[in-house]
Amino acid sequence: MMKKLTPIIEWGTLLLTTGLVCFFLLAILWDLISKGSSSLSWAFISTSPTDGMTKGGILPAIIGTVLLTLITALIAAPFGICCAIYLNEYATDSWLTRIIRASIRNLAGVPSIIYGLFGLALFVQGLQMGTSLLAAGLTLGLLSLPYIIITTEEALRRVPNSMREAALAVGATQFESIRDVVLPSAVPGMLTGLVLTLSRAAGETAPILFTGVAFYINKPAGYLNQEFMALPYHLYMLSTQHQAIEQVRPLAYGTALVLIIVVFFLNLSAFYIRYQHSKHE
Amino acid sequence: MKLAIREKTDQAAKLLFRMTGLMVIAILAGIFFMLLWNTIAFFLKVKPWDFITGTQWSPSGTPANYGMLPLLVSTSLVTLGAMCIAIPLGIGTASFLSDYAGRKLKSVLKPAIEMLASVPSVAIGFLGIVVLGPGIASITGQSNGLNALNGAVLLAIMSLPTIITVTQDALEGVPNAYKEASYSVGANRWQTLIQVTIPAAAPGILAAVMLGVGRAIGETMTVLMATGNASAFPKGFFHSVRTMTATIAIEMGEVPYQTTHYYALFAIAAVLFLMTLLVNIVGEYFVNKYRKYQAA
Amino acid sequence: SDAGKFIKVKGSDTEVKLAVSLAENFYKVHADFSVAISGGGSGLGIASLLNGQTDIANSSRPLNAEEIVLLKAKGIPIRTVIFAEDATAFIVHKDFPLDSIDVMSLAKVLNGQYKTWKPLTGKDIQINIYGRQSNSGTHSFIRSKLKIEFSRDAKEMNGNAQIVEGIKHDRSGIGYVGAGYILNNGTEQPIKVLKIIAKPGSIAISPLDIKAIAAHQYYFQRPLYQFIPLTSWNKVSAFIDFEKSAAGQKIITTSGYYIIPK
Amino acid sequence: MSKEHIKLSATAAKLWFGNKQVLKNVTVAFPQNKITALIGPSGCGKSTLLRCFNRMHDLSADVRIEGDFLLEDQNLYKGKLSATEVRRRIGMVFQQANPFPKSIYENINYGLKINNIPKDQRLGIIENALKESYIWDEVKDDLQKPATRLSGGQQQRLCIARAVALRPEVILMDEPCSALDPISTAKIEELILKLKKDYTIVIVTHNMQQAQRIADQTVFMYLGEIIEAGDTKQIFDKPANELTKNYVKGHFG
Amino acid sequence: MSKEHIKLSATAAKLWFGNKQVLKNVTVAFPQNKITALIGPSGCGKSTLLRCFNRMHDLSADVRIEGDFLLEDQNLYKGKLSATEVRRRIGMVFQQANPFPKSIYENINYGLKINNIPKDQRLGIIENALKESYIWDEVKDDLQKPATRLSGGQQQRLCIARAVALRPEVILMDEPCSALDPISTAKIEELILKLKKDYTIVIVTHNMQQAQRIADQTVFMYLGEIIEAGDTKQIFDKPANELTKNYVKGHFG
Ligand SMILES: Nc1ncnc2c1ncn2[C@@H]1O[C@H](COP(=O)(O)OP(=O)(O)OP(=O)(O)O)[C@@H](O)[C@H]1O
Ligand SMILES: Nc1ncnc2c1ncn2[C@@H]1O[C@H](COP(=O)(O)OP(=O)(O)OP(=O)(O)O)[C@@H](O)[C@H]1O
Ligand SMILES: [Mg+2]
Ligand SMILES: [Mg+2]
Ligand SMILES: O=P([O-])([O-])[O-]
Repeated sequence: MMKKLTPIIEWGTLLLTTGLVCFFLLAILWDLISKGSSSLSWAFISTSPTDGMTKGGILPAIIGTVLLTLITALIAAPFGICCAIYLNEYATDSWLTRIIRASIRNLAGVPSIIYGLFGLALFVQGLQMGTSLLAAGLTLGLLSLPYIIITTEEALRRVPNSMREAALAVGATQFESIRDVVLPSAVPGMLTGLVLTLSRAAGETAPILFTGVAFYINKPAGYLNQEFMALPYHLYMLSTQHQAIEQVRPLAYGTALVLIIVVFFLNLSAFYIRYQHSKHE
Repeated sequence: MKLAIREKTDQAAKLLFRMTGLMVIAILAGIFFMLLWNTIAFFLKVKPWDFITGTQWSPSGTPANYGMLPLLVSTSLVTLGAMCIAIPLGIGTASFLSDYAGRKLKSVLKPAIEMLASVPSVAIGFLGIVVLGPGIASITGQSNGLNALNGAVLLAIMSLPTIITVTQDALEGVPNAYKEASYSVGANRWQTLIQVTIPAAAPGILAAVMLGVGRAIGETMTVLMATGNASAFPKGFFHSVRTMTATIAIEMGEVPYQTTHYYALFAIAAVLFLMTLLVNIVGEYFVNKYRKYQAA
Repeated sequence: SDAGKFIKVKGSDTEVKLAVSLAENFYKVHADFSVAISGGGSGLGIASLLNGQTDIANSSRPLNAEEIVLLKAKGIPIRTVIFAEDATAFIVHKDFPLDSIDVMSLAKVLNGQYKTWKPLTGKDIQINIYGRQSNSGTHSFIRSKLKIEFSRDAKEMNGNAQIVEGIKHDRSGIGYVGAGYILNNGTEQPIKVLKIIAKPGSIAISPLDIKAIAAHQYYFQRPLYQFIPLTSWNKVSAFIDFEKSAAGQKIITTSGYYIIPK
Repeated sequence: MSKEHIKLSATAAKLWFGNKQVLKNVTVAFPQNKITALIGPSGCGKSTLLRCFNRMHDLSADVRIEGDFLLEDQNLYKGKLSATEVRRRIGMVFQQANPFPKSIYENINYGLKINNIPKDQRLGIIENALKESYIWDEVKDDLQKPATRLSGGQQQRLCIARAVALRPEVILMDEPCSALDPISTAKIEELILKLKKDYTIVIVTHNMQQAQRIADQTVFMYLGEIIEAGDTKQIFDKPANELTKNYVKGHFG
Repeated sequence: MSKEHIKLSATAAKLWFGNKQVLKNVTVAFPQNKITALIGPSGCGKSTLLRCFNRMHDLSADVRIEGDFLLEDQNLYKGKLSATEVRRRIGMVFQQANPFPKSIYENINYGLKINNIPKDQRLGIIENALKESYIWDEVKDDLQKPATRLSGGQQQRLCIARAVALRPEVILMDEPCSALDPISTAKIEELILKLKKDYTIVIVTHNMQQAQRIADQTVFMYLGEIIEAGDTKQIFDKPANELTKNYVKGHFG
């Protein structure tokens, strides 16, 4: 009797744990989609909030998040790629590079709220940018940096050494071999890492809390030196700070759904790049 | 001389790349010194001992109290709860993925876990408010479900993907020889998993747990939204708590710069920083140890 | 170019709803101005003022002595505008047995002297206080008005809305919010607003009683301030003018706040 | 092949890894209380065949097996025997000694525990297995020592003890001495010869001398097929097949 | 060694990877317009030596090089020559063909572009290089085809064309045929023989027949030292050194 039961218990346990994990994902998606999709409409994503943010759309928040993510990419991508190039192409195994690598891993583990503080101290106060799109974008850029370095280095590492040697052997300088041969081969991998990192950055809230995000703004488009609305913060605000929380639930659900669609879309495009690339190999 | 220019460019590029490498150190050092500087400024006004052992956090009370113990305990409580949920689930799922699931199932489950990892923390916090909180409230008969338990469940969901991925790597890294030895004395898959594979992968699993803990300690938005944020000394899972991260998030916007309260928040951040640093270093130690062991 | 027409408004959660409505309508007449609004509490607004991160600091309380000193020290001259009047309402669950409460009892409830409702309603159930976080203007207003320290067990909610939400479901809860949060697009929230008895023997007055408010009879009524750094005055004057215009005044009253005729 | 009682056998066995056929119609029989050596060049399928007998392939996803494998008259795959029972009755010793990263004691105890041997009997069985495997004298003073600290030869004897402790009917050995020095090898050969009294033994080896020293019967495999099987002496002295001859003379492999 | 004009040479060259000395006092000379074969057992340092001549070790961190390497009379390391210039003048073909993942045209064009060859001359040079490398007929119809789609032998010839296009003075080849089938190998050998009119060629090979077929001079290395160098015929027929003899007769390596 016991003998027959045990395998069921064993499988049951593992299936249960795995099932629960899947259930979490499905529950999240189901709840957001079932309750959010009714709020979703063209008007919702193409108009500004109205009536004290109890009606209307989320256009300024969408624009804010897009601009913010763009700034993040513009800051973190070149910087991160250069650093990854240094580590993978130039650095020797010295104490200095070991410190750099350790720093990167530790930066990746620093809580995002601490990046927020750093952004506040450095950009908002130190560099006198005030609470602004630029300050928040720079902060998110710093946060994304370690991930971009790690993924880019991984992509560079996969370029075979024979490619570098081929370039050098026809008289290219090391920089030329990196620029003309190594980087082009590494692009798909780098792009995957970049997009995944940006999808993470797009969903971050803590680092922008005190560096520039605003509750409400009466104009959709933003400027670098001005405050902005952002999807994740808008969701936070609608669900905790708004004067009519119950009444704006549908808006909150709609915002959450849009946010998650943006993030998943970025993720899917990363999977797609990865898949396309693996097919070619 | 074109060649000379090309070689100059090469040198300049090398210098630039190297600079960016150094900048990374500068950033970490910058964060560290920013925290240190402000923490020192804080300790000039409040005794470190009072800060660490004080049981009251009321910066705008009269007199102001800067005791971070309740925050520390809250963070620990929520993290502990999260790990109690996430560790068994994570190890179970990772075991299923590495030893039980077929290739097809795996190719569905892996992206699903990556998807779960990418759900933004506000979205999770939001569901904590609208779904889990009311759920907990109605089950336990409380007025609202914004408490430590809610936060713990949500943090568990957030740290699960990390724990699953790293644990799975560890389990799959266990040499086949161990498993075969176990099977050859008549053990079945389950016995092998529990008694041989998991113990052999222990360092890797520990690393996974550490990374999960790091994630949970540092998470802000979810706990800010879901735990009710009462700064009183936490009494249990069914009470509202206020973690270190939530405290910073709530109060940083509303303090005048360069005041004691402002410095106090940096001091909390410094403690948070050290905690995550420690957890990451421990995690990394085990990851490395496990790598060595894998190579052997 | 347009940076000159960019206004940051931060502060009082009590006023944020009003400020958003004002900004929204202001945009209809001044499309060239962009107004960014954040709530968070009066303390946040005043802190932002001190930090140079806002053009208008909304506050539901006056500046305290320390803040005045700090403003002086930092060399930030300001102008103060009182643009509306608020009545702080005490709210309870809609099935709560009492309709009114006197100030003395209220103080004992809020400072934790009464742990249960027994002295007031006869029911031995624990009192749950839904308060605001410490930087809230309302929080400090109630504290100074009642001359108490709040009970340690008071929940510190981040906004008025959260208090309303909490009270809706909590039969033994009591909380305080700005009058603007009672009315919601004309529909009344499913909660009960307690009438306040200022002195033993005097009549109970509701914070929704416009006439009583106009006569300064409600115990917890207060002006709503806007502090503006002098350097921003030119930039924001158009917005202030709009608040004072007929359209602005109408928005204020329809939002549930009061205008005190000078 | 001789007329002995056949303990273990395979009939028309075929095995594919994905699309690659590795065993092609293998029919082979192992007589009771005899040592059979399985020889053949690298990659010919010796290990693959051996692993069929204790169902080690069950765990790999894309393996397909056809044919019949019998222990006495019970079908190892198609009958009522479960995989764990098959593995208990048919023990295995691997090329690389693979003790668990636990104590010497626990290494043997594990199998006993798994197979529900009562606690009070275990110590005796462990001691006995260690003695049978000629390692008792070297380890008796510290059974709690981690098995990984033993020398390669000791580890391999421990693995044999682990197999022996369960009193299997057959012991399969996949190049058990290939990683060992001559002295350890000699000890293990001595042990194998002693074990044959109680067990049926199949041993894969690359060492022709070893096969001749210990095996009663030798089976020569080539490219997934059994080319020739018979008395060891006959296989080495008068191989019938040209391939066998070339192989045992050391011309390839 | 013969009296020819010496194009490339190393004197008292030593090389360490970290603490491990891989080249021990190597002195060797390669005469102009001759093919020199470099032979020796695996791991003796042939590739390492070859790579010294076009400064491929520059990129590795813990490599230390001593001694003098001369192209004509210019020192490759210590003089005014930059690494880039050295590599342009001393071309290299690797064991595994390593075309860029670009079109056939771009593979050759890249080196020309980098080295500032005017655009209008490039097409001619490319065609010429492809013809010189006996691959023109096979690719002339589609120069835009990705080089990775060529066969292994074609790729290797493309790599030779890529080196040749820059008109280097020396071409170093590290086992250029080891990954190729006999037909491709024959084509490349034919090509090498033809190239020697214009270039000085050093080729590492494991194939004794190949060395005898194409090399004018042969150098035998063993454990990081040059054991013997001389006319190919002499090295293979009457080696002076016992080690050389054993090696060329196929007794080890
Ligand atoms: N898991 C596997 N998947 C695919 N092919 C495999 C797998 N295991 C073994 N093979 C292939 O099956 C063939 C037989 O392998 P096997 O290990 O049985 O050879 P062997 O005779 O034991 O060789 P050796 O003497 O080297 O141990 C080999 O060609 C091998 O590459
Ligand atoms: N990057 C390196 N770091 C450390 N040791 C190295 C490195 N590259 C080569 N070696 C060692 O240097 C020695 C010579 O290597 P090299 O590649 O020159 O040999 P080879 O003669 O070309 O051998 P083969 O014929 O196998 O190509 C070898 O022992 C090798 O292990
Ligand atoms: Mg084998
Ligand atoms: Mg070589
Ligand atoms: O949000 P407050 O108005 O209470 O400061």
